[in-house]
Amino acid sequence: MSDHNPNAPSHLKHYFHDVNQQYETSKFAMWAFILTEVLTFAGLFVAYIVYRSWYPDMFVDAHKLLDVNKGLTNTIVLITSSLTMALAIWAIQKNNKKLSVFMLVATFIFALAFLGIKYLEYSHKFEVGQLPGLYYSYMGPDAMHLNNPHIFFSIYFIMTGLHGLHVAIGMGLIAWLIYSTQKGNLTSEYYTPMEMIGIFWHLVDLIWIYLFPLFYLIG
Amino acid sequence: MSEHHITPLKTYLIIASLLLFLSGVTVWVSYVDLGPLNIVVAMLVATVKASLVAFFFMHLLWDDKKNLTLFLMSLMFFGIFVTITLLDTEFRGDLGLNPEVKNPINNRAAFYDTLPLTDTHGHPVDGHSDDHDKDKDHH
Amino acid sequence: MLDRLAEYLFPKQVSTYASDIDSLFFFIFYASVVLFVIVVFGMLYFSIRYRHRAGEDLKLTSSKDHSSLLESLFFIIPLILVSITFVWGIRSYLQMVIVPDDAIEIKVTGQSWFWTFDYPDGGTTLNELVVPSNKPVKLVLSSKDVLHSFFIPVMRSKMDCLPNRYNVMWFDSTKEGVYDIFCTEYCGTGHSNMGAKVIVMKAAQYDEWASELGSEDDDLPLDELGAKLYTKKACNTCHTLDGSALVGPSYLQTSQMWGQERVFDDGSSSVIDDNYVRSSILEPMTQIVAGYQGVMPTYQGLLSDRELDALIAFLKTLNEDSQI
Amino acid sequence: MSENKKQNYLNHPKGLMSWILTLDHKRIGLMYLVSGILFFFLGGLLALVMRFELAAPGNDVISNEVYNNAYTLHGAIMIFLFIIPAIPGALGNILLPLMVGAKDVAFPRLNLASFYIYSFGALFAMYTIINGGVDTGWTFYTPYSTQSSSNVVPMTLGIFIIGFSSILTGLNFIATIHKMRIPGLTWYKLPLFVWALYGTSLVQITATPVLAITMVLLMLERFLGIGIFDPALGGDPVLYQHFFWFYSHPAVYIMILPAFGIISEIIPVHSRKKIWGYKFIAYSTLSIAFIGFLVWGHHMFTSGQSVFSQIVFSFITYFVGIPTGVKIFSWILTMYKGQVSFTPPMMYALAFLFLFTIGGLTGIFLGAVALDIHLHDTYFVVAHFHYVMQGGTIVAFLGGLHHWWPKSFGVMYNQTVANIAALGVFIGFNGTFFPQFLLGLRGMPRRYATYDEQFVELHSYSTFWSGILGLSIFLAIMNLFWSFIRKNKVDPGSNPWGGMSLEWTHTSSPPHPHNFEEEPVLQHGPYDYDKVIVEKTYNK
Repeated sequence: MSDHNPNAPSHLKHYFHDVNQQYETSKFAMWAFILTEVLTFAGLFVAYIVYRSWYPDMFVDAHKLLDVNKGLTNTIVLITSSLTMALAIWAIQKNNKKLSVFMLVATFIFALAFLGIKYLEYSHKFEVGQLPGLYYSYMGPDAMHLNNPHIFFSIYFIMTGLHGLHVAIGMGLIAWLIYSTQKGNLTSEYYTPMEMIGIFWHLVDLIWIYLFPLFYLIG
Repeated sequence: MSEHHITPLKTYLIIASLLLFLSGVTVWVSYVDLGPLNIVVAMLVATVKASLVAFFFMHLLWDDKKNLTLFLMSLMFFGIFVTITLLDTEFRGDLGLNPEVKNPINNRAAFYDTLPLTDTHGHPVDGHSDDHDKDKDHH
Repeated sequence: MLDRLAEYLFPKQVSTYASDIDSLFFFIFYASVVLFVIVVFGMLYFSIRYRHRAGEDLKLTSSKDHSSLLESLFFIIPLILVSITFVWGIRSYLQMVIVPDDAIEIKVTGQSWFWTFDYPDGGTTLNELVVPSNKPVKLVLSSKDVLHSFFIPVMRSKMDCLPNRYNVMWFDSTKEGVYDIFCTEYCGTGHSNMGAKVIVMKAAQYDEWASELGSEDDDLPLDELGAKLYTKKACNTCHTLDGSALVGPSYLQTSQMWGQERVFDDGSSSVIDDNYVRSSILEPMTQIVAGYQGVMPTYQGLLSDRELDALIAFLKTLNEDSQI
Repeated sequence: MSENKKQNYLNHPKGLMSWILTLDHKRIGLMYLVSGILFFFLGGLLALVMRFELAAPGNDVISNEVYNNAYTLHGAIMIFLFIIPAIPGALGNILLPLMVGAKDVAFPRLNLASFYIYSFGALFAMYTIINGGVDTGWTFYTPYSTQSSSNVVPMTLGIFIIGFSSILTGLNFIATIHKMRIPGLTWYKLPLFVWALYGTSLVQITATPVLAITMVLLMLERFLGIGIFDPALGGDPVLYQHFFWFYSHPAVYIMILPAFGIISEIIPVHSRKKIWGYKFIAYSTLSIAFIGFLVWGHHMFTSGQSVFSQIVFSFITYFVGIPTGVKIFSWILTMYKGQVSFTPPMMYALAFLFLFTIGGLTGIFLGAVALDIHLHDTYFVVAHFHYVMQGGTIVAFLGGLHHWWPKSFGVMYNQTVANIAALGVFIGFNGTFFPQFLLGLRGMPRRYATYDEQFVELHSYSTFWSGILGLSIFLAIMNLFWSFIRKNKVDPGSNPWGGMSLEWTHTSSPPHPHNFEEEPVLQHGPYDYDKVIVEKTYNK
């Protein structure tokens, strides 16, 4: 391109005028992506709301089979990881590479802890047969009177499973961020990827903020 | 890119502590019986938390308002989806017409009829000694 | 003129609300024709009147690009038309959902691929709905397997049959006769063969028919009863008598192979005899003839012992020359 | 001759890899175009097989099973592999950056990724065909789709994957339209095709995620029996229909809005006249996109949903009609006091106005609940949506192809043959689908492989004309293709119709690899035929 400015920073793509246009475009697209994420979960929330209104008693009783303590721990873990993620961006804005990497590693570890606790929860459910759909087999004294509890567990597993999948994807992205920040690819001049992945990570937190009361704290 | 807004550290820390505090509140409230209000309170608290995350952690407060618009749009379409679907699922057999259409014919899925009773660990117990098992649990 | 057009476009009007629905159709139809003529005339007139003639110079064209009057008309006129349509549509629809209290209640069950009708005084028919004229009939619909939809064109009415849930429709027929019923929700291989008939008869005749329901066949010889059941119980939807294969094997083929081995899709085989035929009617999914799909529903509970014997007797009588 | 050797995106850079890994939106658009048209032919072939079978009442050509597979694949291929990706993916990709004066879309890599995701999804669909097809209808209604032994899972997986491609394209376009316009190109100076793509993209990113999750739930229902959609397990088949139509009704607008955009370009250019009611057309695009989300229940008027929602859905449905009507009148008034040329694109645009008006008006019949109950799932519905989808979208797509063909590929087709083909499409189409309205009124249900004797006359008319329709479409496409083979090149500076938007005035035909040799400066709006005379520079 004849009009390409040789002084432009290396991260500026040739089809953008300036870095600010590129930054704003990425951010706008990221929010458009968040919109699609919200609507993906929307389908599941609709299923939840419809079935909860059809089976109010079953939902109240089936939720007692979930472990509130693990749920609360996970809430705290995820909120803290959101904070460390935000601080990683804050640190890179201040050009403090070391702190930024430290915060990213912390976020990664919290994410791992979240999945670990989730694993414990799931494995208990697998053991006792509180499984989705036709695999449901738990008929303990606290559940034998329930009307179609397999639907509750289907929705529980699909929603938390899809959320868990997002956590896992987020971990992969954060691992890549740790690598690029450590290598010095991201600086206070150009940290768009970290900001974008940050938004994604906060969305994961945001969805959990709703999942937690809806599954663990039904009145 | 020095022109980007940099949120002060203090703000982040205050927001995070607020979020943790509200998580505690929502668990505490769930043990207080407020009847149908429980779900309302839980959702209100969750929405306050979600707004804190969106406005401060996700920087929506300082961003281009187009981004906020996109986010609000997603909530609006979610609202449309829920509301209109509920217009059907909540109102079948309404107007007092044809009450037989309101509920399914068989409420419980057939596969439960063949499921053996279990104890709290998911191990099958003998169906005939059902009553004894219940007694044991009361001890 | 209008009547002849209606006769050409629609099937007969047999229910009380059919004429109202047809009038709604013609209201929208004429409004649409007017709008359509305006659109097409405007399009042709402008494009021809203002066409670019050969050799004509290119010129600056008019900058007229709006007219508040026209634009508000584009809003207001359609708005009025659709408002009328909406109110009319809903008013007629409410007629179709509010069932009169004195309606006779008949249960309709769809199953791949035939219809079962259970009458209030007991008795069941397959693929033949018999109703009295000038008396409201309420149908309570459901399905045994997948979605079906119960459509009677002459009544202008239709309703989906859902598994594990009831739906309701009703009609009050004004003319005696025999009319078509179609399944309009796709339900698999035999979807297009899932037709039935509705027979509207005078009330007195219906009462007589209803009281005889179920007892009329007692004195028929077995093979004649079987021939009757063959159509009445919808066997003909999937099995022919002339040797050609439909969804299932032809009865003629089974009859000709009597006493011989038949191979099934799992490789096993069995001799064709009374027991084989009986079990393949009652438990059709256990032995599936090689080359066919296992799609037949069970007739357990739908056929008495005598009726089963009748079908077997009928099947044995078949040969290449038999005409039904 | 030396002029023709100029660098353009088709000849520079060279080599297979430069195509496979291209980030150029025009090349990606071309790849979408080729694959889209191949799927169009495949879907069309299936349609002809069906029409052939329906020429006579019995099972004369194919069995019920084959017929059920044919109509399912016809629907799924036409919708998910051709119409939804083809217009935004092909014409949108080629034109959008040119129209807003950008060097490329906002995310070229993502753009290429969407194409490959689409191809990957298409592989699953092709696998479905090879492996024996799928027989549930493109709607996959439960519980039939959870019980059917055909390839429901590969097909739904394919649709799930193609959904991502659709989302990413929409995302890319929205970001491009918002952020990549050249200075001075304000919202009201955008060509209306860009507005249409904007509306389309909004629907794509909001509705498609729900389709994705619906397909996941359907697959899980088959694997695990989760009991959300399967009535035997406590689920509700009507809820499935809500989920499915929450996407699939707005999807109708993903299909028709770009067609509106194309028509809004063709008519002013070929009438050399400022478009009538620019703002009305632009806003009606957005309001149709929005209202489209509120009306899905009119696909469910006989499903047994509550009486309350029947009334609400019927009410809102009519509000789609009003902005659509505004558009049609605006297009017609655009020709008033213009200089109309009967070029092939204009012939398609006029055919569109005729056919789409019928398609739209018959929608009013279906919006009235009482009448819809009689017409639901009959051939009336089949005819209605073919008048909208084929008479509307595909006719507009063909018009758009003819309109931008010299721009995109630098070659000119035989215009006489193109006009004959357009006439053939118009007549063949009406001959095929008008009898189907009458069939539907008389109660002929859809998705029937065999039918009653009473319907035979109209069915055989329909079959006869479908042959003409098929041949005409084939002729139209081959005529375009032939110009490519014959290298019937146009002058690089050519502006054969006298268009005024940036793609005509500021770049060569075919365009430069980076779109514009120098950054374009906006001189006038896209429809200012009252201020500037743009010469037609193509003479042949």
